Amino acid sequence: MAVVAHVSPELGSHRVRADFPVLERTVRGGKPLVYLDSGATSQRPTCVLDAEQEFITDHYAAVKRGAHQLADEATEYYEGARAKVATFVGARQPEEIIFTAGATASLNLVAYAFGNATGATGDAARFAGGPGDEIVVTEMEHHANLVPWQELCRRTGATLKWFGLTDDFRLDLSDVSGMITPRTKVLALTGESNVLGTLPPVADLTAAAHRVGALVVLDACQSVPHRANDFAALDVDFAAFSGHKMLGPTGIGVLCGEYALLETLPPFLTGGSMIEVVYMDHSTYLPPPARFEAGTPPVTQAVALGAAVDYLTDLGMDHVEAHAMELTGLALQGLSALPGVSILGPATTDARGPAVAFLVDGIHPHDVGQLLDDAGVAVRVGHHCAWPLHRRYGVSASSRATFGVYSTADEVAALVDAVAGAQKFFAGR
Amino acid sequence: MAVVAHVSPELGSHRVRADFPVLERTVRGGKPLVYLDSGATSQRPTCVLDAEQEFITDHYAAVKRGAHQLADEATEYYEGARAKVATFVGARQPEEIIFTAGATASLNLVAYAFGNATGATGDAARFAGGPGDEIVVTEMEHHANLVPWQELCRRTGATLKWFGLTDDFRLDLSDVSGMITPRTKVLALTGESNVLGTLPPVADLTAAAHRVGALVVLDACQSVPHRANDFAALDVDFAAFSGHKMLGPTGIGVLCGEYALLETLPPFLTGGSMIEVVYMDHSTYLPPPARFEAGTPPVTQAVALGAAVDYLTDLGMDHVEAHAMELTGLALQGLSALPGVSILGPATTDARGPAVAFLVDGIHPHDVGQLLDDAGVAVRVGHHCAWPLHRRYGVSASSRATFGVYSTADEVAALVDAVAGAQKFFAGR
Amino acid sequence: MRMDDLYAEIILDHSRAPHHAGLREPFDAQTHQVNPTCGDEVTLRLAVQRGEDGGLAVQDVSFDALGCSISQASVSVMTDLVIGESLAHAQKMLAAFEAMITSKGADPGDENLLGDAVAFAGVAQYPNRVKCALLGWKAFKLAAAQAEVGAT
Amino acid sequence: MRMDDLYAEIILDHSRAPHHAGLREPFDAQTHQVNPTCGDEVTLRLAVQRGEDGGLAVQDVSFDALGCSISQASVSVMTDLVIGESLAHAQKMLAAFEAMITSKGADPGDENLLGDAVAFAGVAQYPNRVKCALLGWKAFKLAAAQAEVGAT
Ligand SMILES: Cc1ncc(COP(=O)(O)O)c(C=O)c1O
Ligand SMILES: Cc1ncc(COP(=O)(O)O)c(C=O)c1O
Repeated sequence: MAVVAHVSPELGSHRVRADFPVLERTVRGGKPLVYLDSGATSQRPTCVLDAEQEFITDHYAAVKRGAHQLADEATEYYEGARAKVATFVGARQPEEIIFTAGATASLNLVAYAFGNATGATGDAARFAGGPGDEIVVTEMEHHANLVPWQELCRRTGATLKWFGLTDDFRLDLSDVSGMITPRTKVLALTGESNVLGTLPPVADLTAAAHRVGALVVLDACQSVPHRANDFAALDVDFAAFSGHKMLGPTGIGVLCGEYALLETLPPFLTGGSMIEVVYMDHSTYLPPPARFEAGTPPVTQAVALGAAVDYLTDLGMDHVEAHAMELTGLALQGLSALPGVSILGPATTDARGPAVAFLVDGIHPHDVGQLLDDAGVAVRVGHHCAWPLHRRYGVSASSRATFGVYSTADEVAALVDAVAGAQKFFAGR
Repeated sequence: MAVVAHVSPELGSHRVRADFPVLERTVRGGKPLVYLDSGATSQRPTCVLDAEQEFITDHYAAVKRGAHQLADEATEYYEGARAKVATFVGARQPEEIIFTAGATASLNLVAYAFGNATGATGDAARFAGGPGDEIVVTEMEHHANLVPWQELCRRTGATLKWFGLTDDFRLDLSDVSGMITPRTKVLALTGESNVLGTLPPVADLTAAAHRVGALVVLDACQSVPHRANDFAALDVDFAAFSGHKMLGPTGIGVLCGEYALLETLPPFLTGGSMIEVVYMDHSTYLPPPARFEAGTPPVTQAVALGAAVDYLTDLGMDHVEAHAMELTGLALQGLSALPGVSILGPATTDARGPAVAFLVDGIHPHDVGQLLDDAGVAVRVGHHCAWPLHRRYGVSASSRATFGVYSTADEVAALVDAVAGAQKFFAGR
Repeated sequence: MRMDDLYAEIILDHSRAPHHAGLREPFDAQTHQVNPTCGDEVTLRLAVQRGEDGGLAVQDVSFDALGCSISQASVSVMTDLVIGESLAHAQKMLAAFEAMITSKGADPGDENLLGDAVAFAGVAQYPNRVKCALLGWKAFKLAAAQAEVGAT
Repeated sequence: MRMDDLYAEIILDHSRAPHHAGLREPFDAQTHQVNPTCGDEVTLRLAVQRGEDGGLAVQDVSFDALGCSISQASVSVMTDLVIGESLAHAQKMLAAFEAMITSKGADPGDENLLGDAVAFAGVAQYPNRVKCALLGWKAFKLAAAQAEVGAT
């Protein structure tokens, strides 16, 4: 395989890789691990583990409600993490950051809270939808940004509509004004397809949605880990993402919401720490972000996520993006050079992120994945939680390689070699 | 202070304390930390941190959906944790254990899933409630087991009723048959008050509820960390608890549900990994536990929780309980011996768990907590997320000491001394 | 090489030219199974007849499947095994196959009972392929249950 | 001793015998504030009058409060400070108090402006007491806003 190119010297370098101990592992009888599944979940650098561990062994206690020094310290760490995340994604103020259990929980929060506005009077009424109202999604959504809206429609009687996809793996924008209309209450779309890599024109569609008074919910799961984000500038109303895809821990996600909207949005999960006053027969609720953080939050995970944000910031998000896109270019080039291999997604790095899904003629993706795994190359196979997208392109599954800050050009070459090897294996028997 | 008693030799011993590095800390200018806030959140032993760290640095990947060795390993760890927790609480099978973000999330899961049964036909209809139906709670509930039911009633039109409390800090059971009637759909109650320590007669009330066809939801947050549990024998339909109160991490909780019920319960959070088939306009859902674990679950937290369960099992839950109750006895005795100090809860260890809330005549609990903190003694002050309970007893707040496996009789003595010191401080100035 | 074991020749042969593929008439039960993680599906038809001993026997099985080589080959091999057998014996094979495939390698499979299906023993080493190998067998299990109910 | 600073004599005195406690007539605005973590509450009444310069002035403040010594003393000291002052000046004191108390100790408070209220500077070291010290001041802030609206 002739895959040669310049990759930012720092990322993917030995120095960066040394921060991720799991990369030293071998699999399947001594093969070096080639981890190309970072789009599903990323590995965690030692500094993130250390930050969490230090916090736990030195400052851990219940946040927000203690009357002792440890509780004060824990609260300060927790709120410090909120501020770090806010800066990282361009929130207008830390209070726009709500810590949740993950992106799926964040998106469900929005959908359920909108549903809880049903019958509301006053400011919350703008979130309510019912028969005659429309929620618009796209055919490239991850199930996490599709099924909650299906369920909201089922509960409220609103109608679900969606932007289709074109044969060249883009959103079909031929009838934007027919899709986003005065009946539109919500536009929920991904910032970057986790299969195709496609970047939809979020800013334009947000502007179109705002012109008709609709709210915009961005699934930023795939875009936050790879590039600098400025949600305030993008003007989306809500954005959701997960810690575990951005070098942080599982068990934590974020919902970033415009504060003025959060202020009037009804609560979703209820319980401790989100209430103002509780009587047996009714309760009142705190302002955001507390209103949306019922119960004990993912405290130590927030601290770890803060450390992940620091790490990414130190690397520089422009470098992170450049590195991911260089590897993407190499993978697109290397894979499509193999006869019988086709890319499920745009063939160039234009308006595209670093998810490279592909199909191998005559070999089911699961079998491709198996052979790759045997060669030490870890990719994901299946529908990647985007089943309608796969159906649209007439397949039930694909194989997908995704990259992290620790991924290298050599690993891309190993991927391409392994795919060629899989072809040879099945052809030869 | 004459506080002398026999405490199980192992628990609270130097050997156990050495497992919790934070206990070596000093606070407020060099005072040894006396951490008596384990009922809010417990500290984590090194083995739990290590188990999580080892998993992350050696086996971490996306669970349930990978086609590579690391993903297989991660899935095995994750499902192994499920099996450990199932055994620990006496679930009938591992599939009765659903990992959530915390107890609050678990209780909201049940309340929202019940709400999602509205209008259902078939087996799910039994979860639906509306006008004329009743949900019964108690006046001693934590907000997490009260507000979600208030909200469910608001959404469905069902009526909320509650068992009151007696002057001697017990559930008022003078009219059980008037409270639990054929109109009762749900009985939601705590296994142990996080303020009073009171243990309600869960088995009896469960039997009464089942006789009228009602479902029983147990808030087991406070009982799981301190004693052996057998939910199957107790016959409750659902039980919720949190990892962070049982030596495990934040960011994870459990809902344990009877499998036959879980099988017909509608989903709550929707998204990836809980679907069977997804089309743009509708989806179908997997059987439990997958149906209730949308998105990337708290994978590493589950592994850590499994390690916490191992640690507690090694200590022996009978020892854990005996230790906690010995300290509780010492605290009750020591505190109530102080003139002007009264216990908010039963004065003896009879039918009681290890939460010791108290009031000091003439000194607001916040001021008590402040003086204790200054002496290095960390307790919680406020309403402890049980505001109606406090209102019932004519106070807005209390101070509360709670114990962990690492707590010692000396620490209880330090608490009593510090309370006496606070009285002296305010009396003398 | 491990892959040679997993993808034994007999498995590749069946996956390339599955036996009894294509849905056929008549049938007494039809089931549909999907593998939700990878989107593989199988539709399976079962025709039964009353045997000499009064019990039900498998007269015919046909299927339409979309999926990886393991799932395709597995359902194909199964049809060869169960057609012509009593339903009771087919269910015994089913249980033995499931035990083998979920044994993580501990159970190599009883060749007398499972015949060619022991070629799938290697799948047990790959937890995420277990569902692939079981897909068709689960469809058959459900169809058999339906047919039993229908015949009474 | 740190506690002697936090609970300065003036704070204890005010908490034991708060000035202007007990709700009084007449009033132009009434507000209610709670501290959701500890259940402390204050109900506060404000009476204003038009001053010589045409601006509003604080004619009277009275309150009913339930809470810890810090919150009781704080609202009491505040009433002493603001009664008789122009609303504009009272709001300036309010801002200065809030700045001091949330400064984590960096801002000792301007004694010329805040008088006895600088005794609360020590609270800034205890983040969880900040809300206690601010409770009454927040109630006043809201009441002042109401009175301003009512007066126009
Ligand atoms: C685009 C997209 N949206 C949503 C999700 C769901 O994130 P999580 O599983 O962390 O909740 C993912 C990740 O699987 C994703 O890639
Ligand atoms: C009795 C009880 N129920 C529910 C909860 C809520 O648990 P969490 O905050 O972990 O969701 C707690 C802990 O605060 C509790 O003590």
